Amino acid sequence: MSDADRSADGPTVTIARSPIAAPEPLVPHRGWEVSGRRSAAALTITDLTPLAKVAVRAPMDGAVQRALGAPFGRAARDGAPALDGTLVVGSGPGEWLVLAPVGTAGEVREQLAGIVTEAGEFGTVVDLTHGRALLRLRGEASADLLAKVCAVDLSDAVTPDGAAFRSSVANLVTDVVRDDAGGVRSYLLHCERSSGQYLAAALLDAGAEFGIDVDGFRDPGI
Amino acid sequence: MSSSNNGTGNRNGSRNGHRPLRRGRRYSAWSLLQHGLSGADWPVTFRSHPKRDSYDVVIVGGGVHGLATAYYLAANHGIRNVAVLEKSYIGSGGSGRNTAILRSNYLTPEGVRFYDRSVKLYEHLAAELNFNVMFSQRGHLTLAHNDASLRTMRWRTEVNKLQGVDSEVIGPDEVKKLVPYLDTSSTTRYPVLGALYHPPGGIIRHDAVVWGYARGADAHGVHIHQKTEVVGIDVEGGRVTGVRTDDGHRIATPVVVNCTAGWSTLISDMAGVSMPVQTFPLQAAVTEPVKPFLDTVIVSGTLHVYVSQTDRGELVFGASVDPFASYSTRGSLEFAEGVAGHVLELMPALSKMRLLRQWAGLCDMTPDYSPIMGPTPVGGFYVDVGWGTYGFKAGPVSGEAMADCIANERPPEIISAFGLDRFEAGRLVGEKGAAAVGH
Amino acid sequence: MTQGSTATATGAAMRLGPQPGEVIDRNRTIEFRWNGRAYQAHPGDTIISALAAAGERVFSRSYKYHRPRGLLTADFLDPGCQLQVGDEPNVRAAHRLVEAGMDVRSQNTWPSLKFDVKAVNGLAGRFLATGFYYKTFIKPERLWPAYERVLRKFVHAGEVSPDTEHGYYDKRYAHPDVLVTGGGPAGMAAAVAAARAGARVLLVEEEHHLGGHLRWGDDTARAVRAELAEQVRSEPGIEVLTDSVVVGRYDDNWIGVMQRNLPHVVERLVKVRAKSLVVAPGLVERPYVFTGNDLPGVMLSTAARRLINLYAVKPGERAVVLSANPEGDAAVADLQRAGVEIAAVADARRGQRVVRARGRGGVQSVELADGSRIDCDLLVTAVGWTAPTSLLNMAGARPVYRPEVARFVPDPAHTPDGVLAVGGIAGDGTLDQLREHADAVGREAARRAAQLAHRLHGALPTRPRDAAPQPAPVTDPVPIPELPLAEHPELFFSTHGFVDFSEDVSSKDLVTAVKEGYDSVELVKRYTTATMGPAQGKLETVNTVAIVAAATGRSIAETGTTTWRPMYAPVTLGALAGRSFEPIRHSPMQPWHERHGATPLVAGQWIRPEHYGDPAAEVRTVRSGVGIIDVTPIGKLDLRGPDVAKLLNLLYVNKWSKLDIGRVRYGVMCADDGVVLDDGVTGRLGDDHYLMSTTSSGAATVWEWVENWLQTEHPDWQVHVTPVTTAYASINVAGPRSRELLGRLTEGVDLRPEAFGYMNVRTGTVAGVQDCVLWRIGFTGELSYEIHLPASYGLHVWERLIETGADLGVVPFGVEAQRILRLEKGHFIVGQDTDGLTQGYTAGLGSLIKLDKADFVGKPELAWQAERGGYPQLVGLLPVDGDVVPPEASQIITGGGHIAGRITSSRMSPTLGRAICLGQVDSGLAEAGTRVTVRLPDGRDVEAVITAHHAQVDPEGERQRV
Amino acid sequence: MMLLPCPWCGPRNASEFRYVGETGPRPDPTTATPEQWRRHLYFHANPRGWVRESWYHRAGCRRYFAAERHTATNEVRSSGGHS
Repeated sequence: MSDADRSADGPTVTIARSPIAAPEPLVPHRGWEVSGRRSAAALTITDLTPLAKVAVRAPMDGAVQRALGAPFGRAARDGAPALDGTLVVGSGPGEWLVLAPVGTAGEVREQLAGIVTEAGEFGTVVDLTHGRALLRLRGEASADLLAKVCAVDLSDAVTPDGAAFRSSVANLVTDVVRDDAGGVRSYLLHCERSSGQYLAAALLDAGAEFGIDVDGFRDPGI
Repeated sequence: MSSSNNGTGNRNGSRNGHRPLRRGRRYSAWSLLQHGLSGADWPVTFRSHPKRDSYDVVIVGGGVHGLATAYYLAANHGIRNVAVLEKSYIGSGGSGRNTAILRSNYLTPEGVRFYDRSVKLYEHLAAELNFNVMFSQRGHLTLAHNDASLRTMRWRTEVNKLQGVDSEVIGPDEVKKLVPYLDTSSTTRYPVLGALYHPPGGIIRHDAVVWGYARGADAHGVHIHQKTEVVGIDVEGGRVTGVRTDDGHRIATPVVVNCTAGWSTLISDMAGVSMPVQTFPLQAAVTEPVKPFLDTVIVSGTLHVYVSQTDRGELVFGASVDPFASYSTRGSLEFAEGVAGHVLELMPALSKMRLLRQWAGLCDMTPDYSPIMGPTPVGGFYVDVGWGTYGFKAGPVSGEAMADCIANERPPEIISAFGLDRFEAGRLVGEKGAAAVGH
Repeated sequence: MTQGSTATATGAAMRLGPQPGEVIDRNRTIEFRWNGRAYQAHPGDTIISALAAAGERVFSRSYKYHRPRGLLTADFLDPGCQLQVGDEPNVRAAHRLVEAGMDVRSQNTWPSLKFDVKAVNGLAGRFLATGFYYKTFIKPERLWPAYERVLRKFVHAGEVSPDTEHGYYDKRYAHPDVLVTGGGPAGMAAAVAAARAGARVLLVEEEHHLGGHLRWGDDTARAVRAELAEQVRSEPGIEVLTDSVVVGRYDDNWIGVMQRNLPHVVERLVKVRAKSLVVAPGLVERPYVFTGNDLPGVMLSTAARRLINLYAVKPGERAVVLSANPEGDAAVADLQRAGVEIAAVADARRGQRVVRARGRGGVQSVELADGSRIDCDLLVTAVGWTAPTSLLNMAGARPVYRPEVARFVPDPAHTPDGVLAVGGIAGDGTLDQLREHADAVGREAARRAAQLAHRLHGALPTRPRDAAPQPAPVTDPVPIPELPLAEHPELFFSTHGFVDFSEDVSSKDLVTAVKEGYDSVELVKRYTTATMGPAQGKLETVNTVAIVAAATGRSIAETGTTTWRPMYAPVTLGALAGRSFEPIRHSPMQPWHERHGATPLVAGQWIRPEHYGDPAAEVRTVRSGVGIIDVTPIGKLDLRGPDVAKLLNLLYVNKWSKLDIGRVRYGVMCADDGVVLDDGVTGRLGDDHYLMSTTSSGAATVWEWVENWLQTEHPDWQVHVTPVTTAYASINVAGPRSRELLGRLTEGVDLRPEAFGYMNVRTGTVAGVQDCVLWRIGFTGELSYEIHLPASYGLHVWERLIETGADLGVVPFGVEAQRILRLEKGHFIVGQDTDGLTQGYTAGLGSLIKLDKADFVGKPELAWQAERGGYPQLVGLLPVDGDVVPPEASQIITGGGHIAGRITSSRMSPTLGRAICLGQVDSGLAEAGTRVTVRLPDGRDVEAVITAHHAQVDPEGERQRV
Repeated sequence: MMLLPCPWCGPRNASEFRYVGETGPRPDPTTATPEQWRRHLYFHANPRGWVRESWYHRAGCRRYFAAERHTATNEVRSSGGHS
């Protein structure tokens, strides 16, 4: 979008952008500029950066963990009742990342703060919506693709559905969640926002032999 | 200290029954021709001897440092009743595992002076030892890929020039002229912004240096005991009295010199001297030969790689030390992957060359990337250790300085900055700044 | 050189009729070029089999003596069959399959393969003996470089082209339970057994087809091959990689596999973490050492059998066979069947020996030990085997020599649990015995893998907590039958001949080396270079050891082998490098910078704008109006918890107990050796909430360092640290009109100086974006605000600042302008104005360091530094001639060229119109007003004066406080 | 490549970790002599054998932990919390 396209007057409309270049067509979605491209390929990559992402820190194996429902290493959708529609990822020992629909970060943060307070433990909540880039790989070949850039064993014996781990992906520290969708193998990957474009490009390159394609953003919740 | 040795008296025991050596048979084109025509055998280069019960000096470690120390003790100071104890074969440690790069373009004045002396000794070593060590002064380039390393190159250059050492910072175009295979375009991930060019640097035949010193030391009466491991050092009343070896010998001696790399902590521990040293593997690798296309030595500190091409056409690669301390010399796949990736960043046309062999040596790293040389709190126990990744470059000057230190019982000026006491005194050497762009 | 377009394609003079085991496709013919002439081949042919079929027998010239060399092993190892193919050097032409249009050339020949001028070296051979380099060219010293240039011309190898494209190479990881290296009968049987026991198996075969030696065997052998191959095919748990080779085994069964036959990529390195490794490389046939053993026409029995059975190529017309084993006998039968006349069979088991081969350009006759001389064009030798134990050695096993079988055998007692051996490397026996052994080993490998998996996977956090526990694996080891070792006569050499064909090292050279005192096998290797060539010792090592043993009077067992090191097979740099994975980082404003002509600066992983055309103009605009800079890479740590102040007091040299909410403070961190580590400002946003900034390059280090203090020294402190560097886009709005610009876009923050003073922090809305953090700080020395805003809105806010400030003349400025501004202001940069030994007081931090704090990191060393005095100091300097900017790193010298300091930063100041510097100087020179001499890189000396402040512009700091 | 058993994540490639090295207790900064302090900073046991050392799981859980490793074989026999 060139500078000339902008109007100097009129109310300020804030536009949020993912760090990952989006293929045409660009469409607005709840204040974000996202790709409206649709792909029917067997292996796809989707930029989910607009989703809300809130980090929680609290003692491992304590009341907060019980409320969130996901221990370290696992992701869960059936966490606290207040967190309906979210995916709670046990991303570190005493560390969680809660993924939620676009635009809900504020509510989720408050709900989580409530959980922490109720637990009576030393815990903190930080909104990282703008701090992380988030991608979904979807397709049976997604494990073969990941096996080109990640040294962790992707077999069911080690990382079954619901597994969450942090490791090096294409030489970048990346959080990976095995999150099969509709019986199809799928992975969520998130990394520091500033390296999002790098990670997406590396995955597209590694996926070329499997016919990977970009599927634009849809708001399926999480 | 004076020599108690009878000099040349015991030289007649040559195993093959040749006439006694006079500093060995001279090597020359003429003698080569004579031998070619007559078919006669060459004399033994270095002999084995039975162990004596005592020596004036016992040197632990039969690499270039130990052998050079022995050679200069005999040649410069007349101290000939010297034994070099080597647990494997001579040159089997760092001396035979390094990438044979020589240079003197260090960062600190004391470092530059020291290594410059070493390069000077190397330049005349073939003639001194009558053994062609094939010192090939084809120039040494340290590439800068960012402002910070370019600044360090300039720093080194300016210090070098003030010490009379030939160094200059050159631009990408001049670099390209010296190394046409290098990708000097500005669009690479690590563009070449310039380089520290050091014409006296180059490569040498590392084994030949070991054998040349061994032959020279042998000719002066030094005993070289291979396959002899030191298992204990006797200390009485704060002074060294002898060493014990794995074949059950006890050798009495007032002076023990620790000239080991990779094992310096273990040997010093035997004398009760603790060390500010951590041992790390340093890996290297060699490719199959191709027709020579690379004259200069290329180093990139940012990419942690150095490359040279031998007279046999092989490319020799090295990198920084392994990421964790270890006594393992097994080598790693990550090293091979990393070095190949970085070489191709620099010279993308080499992707079809093949890596043939990789190996590792041990480096004793000190907190300030500078050696530890001279006496220790234990009387008669000297160290010449902590060489990090620079040991081979310093072989001749270390031998010369350690011999001086032992003969005169005090460290000569050229190594005065490198004493063991500097760590507790908080007087670290400033070479730390240049270490990131080493080799 | 003749152009092939005019030459007739050369046909197949030596091609036999169809053979039962052949791998060529006779129905198709392809054309390629050899030294400029066109040749024909069938798909499935190797380059060498096609050339041999056409009657060619000389493929290269040797290293030192330029002797003609032909086929020896007819496989990957063949030392005389390394050729240049297009721009690829040293291609193993007896392994590489012909492709249509290949341009194949011989290496190391001048002017041609048939007439090689350097062959005169052969005449001079007696003078080029062992170690001749070391013995000559010593004096005069000045001539050595000239000699060396000549030596380099003689290098025996192919060429690399500077135009070679870096192809698409690739990598992947694999986690099989069992990795089997070698797809011969034992490897296949072991793979099948392991798979049937439930293991996931990766089976790797170096050749193009599974089967090993069965492929060139008799009908029975081929039938067994077909049966085993079918079993492999029908096991879904087995993945087969052919034309692939295991290059090395590293710690914890980390194994590199080079895969070569892929559609999408040139080559792929598979990095395997195997739970069990089954080593099944078979045996390598050993050449025999005798005079003339390198003549074209002398070949191993396996080479002759491969040529006949796989490629239907007749190896010669009239043959002598030296046989010590059944393989040699089988070669006799194959040769007869192929119509080769058998002139003589010398049976080594009955003491017969070959002592010499004669001929020019190829074998013409052979002499036996009994003095008989037989005319022939082919000599086939079958004198024994070498076990290629490299992978076992890499796993720590030392092979032991067994004289009764004339080979080194692995010692299973010294092999780790995860490594097992099958097939020829483990022992001999009938095919049934080998299969039975491999079957048991395969099952045992699967059992051990399952045990290890149980141990490793049991407690993984990624497995569901409520999942059924994995079944306990079988614990009883599978009984493994003993493999017999077949007796074999010890045959290594009869007369002097070549030991290392690629290095041109003869047995005479080895003996000479021993006599000269190089009397251990390692010294002999280094002195002669035997075993150091491209075959990596697989052909040469045992003969070398045998000859050294004979020369020293020691046994072969006492002599021992040299160390086998990775690579097991040479591997391309392209495959090792794979795709380049070098993460880079961009700020949200990067698209704008690119559109507006920013010159990119690579700063670690970040790509940043260095300037937008004219950095000096950017500086002037900041000093007079307003500029904005993208400072997103500044490290940011979100600190929360009741103990943050304690943490800050520990990490910074200054005091933090009394920082009010809404205030920011500058701090410096030193390590425990007192050396300056990092600096930055930290602000207090709430009761228990702080935001810390670090240098861009120090962000990761400081975070890990903070975690280290918290986790290991103070695990009881309640602090949570979250790195938020890229959660915020950071923009510094700087210049006298920055308040005015920001005022137009900011809501909820009172920007008036009395409400929002210097060194304060506020949160509010900027350009409609909520939750922005605004710091009023002044790295540039001007009134300025650093805005940290939610990163997704970075581009939006940046563009709004540019648009809104158009009438104020707002410009973007880059890193270079910032460096100048900060130098004018005298702020030092950690790592540029300080180095790895610069302690706090040297950096001029005396007023900041609070030695009265109970403890902080680095305190003892800093206290001793203060007490000691006499340290170098960071100072401001003004060159007397203000037009001369001494380049950074210029040395400050005193009489006699003694170094007394250096310039650490220098620029022409656009504000002052003169050169300004920071530098470190010895303590005696640090006094304001001292004149020092600066040696410029061009050798000139200039004078500079030490100034009272580091800052040359507004040292009192009035401009930033307005 | 050595497999390092992270007490939190399980066995991972050594390349995911940053080596911290032998660590001893920090001497009391108020009473340590320069010699004691610098011995703490600079000296190491550096044994050829078993050593207790500290690692940081940089690409994983970001936890510091101690492990006992044999410096010649790289075998790791135990790992656990820090100290």
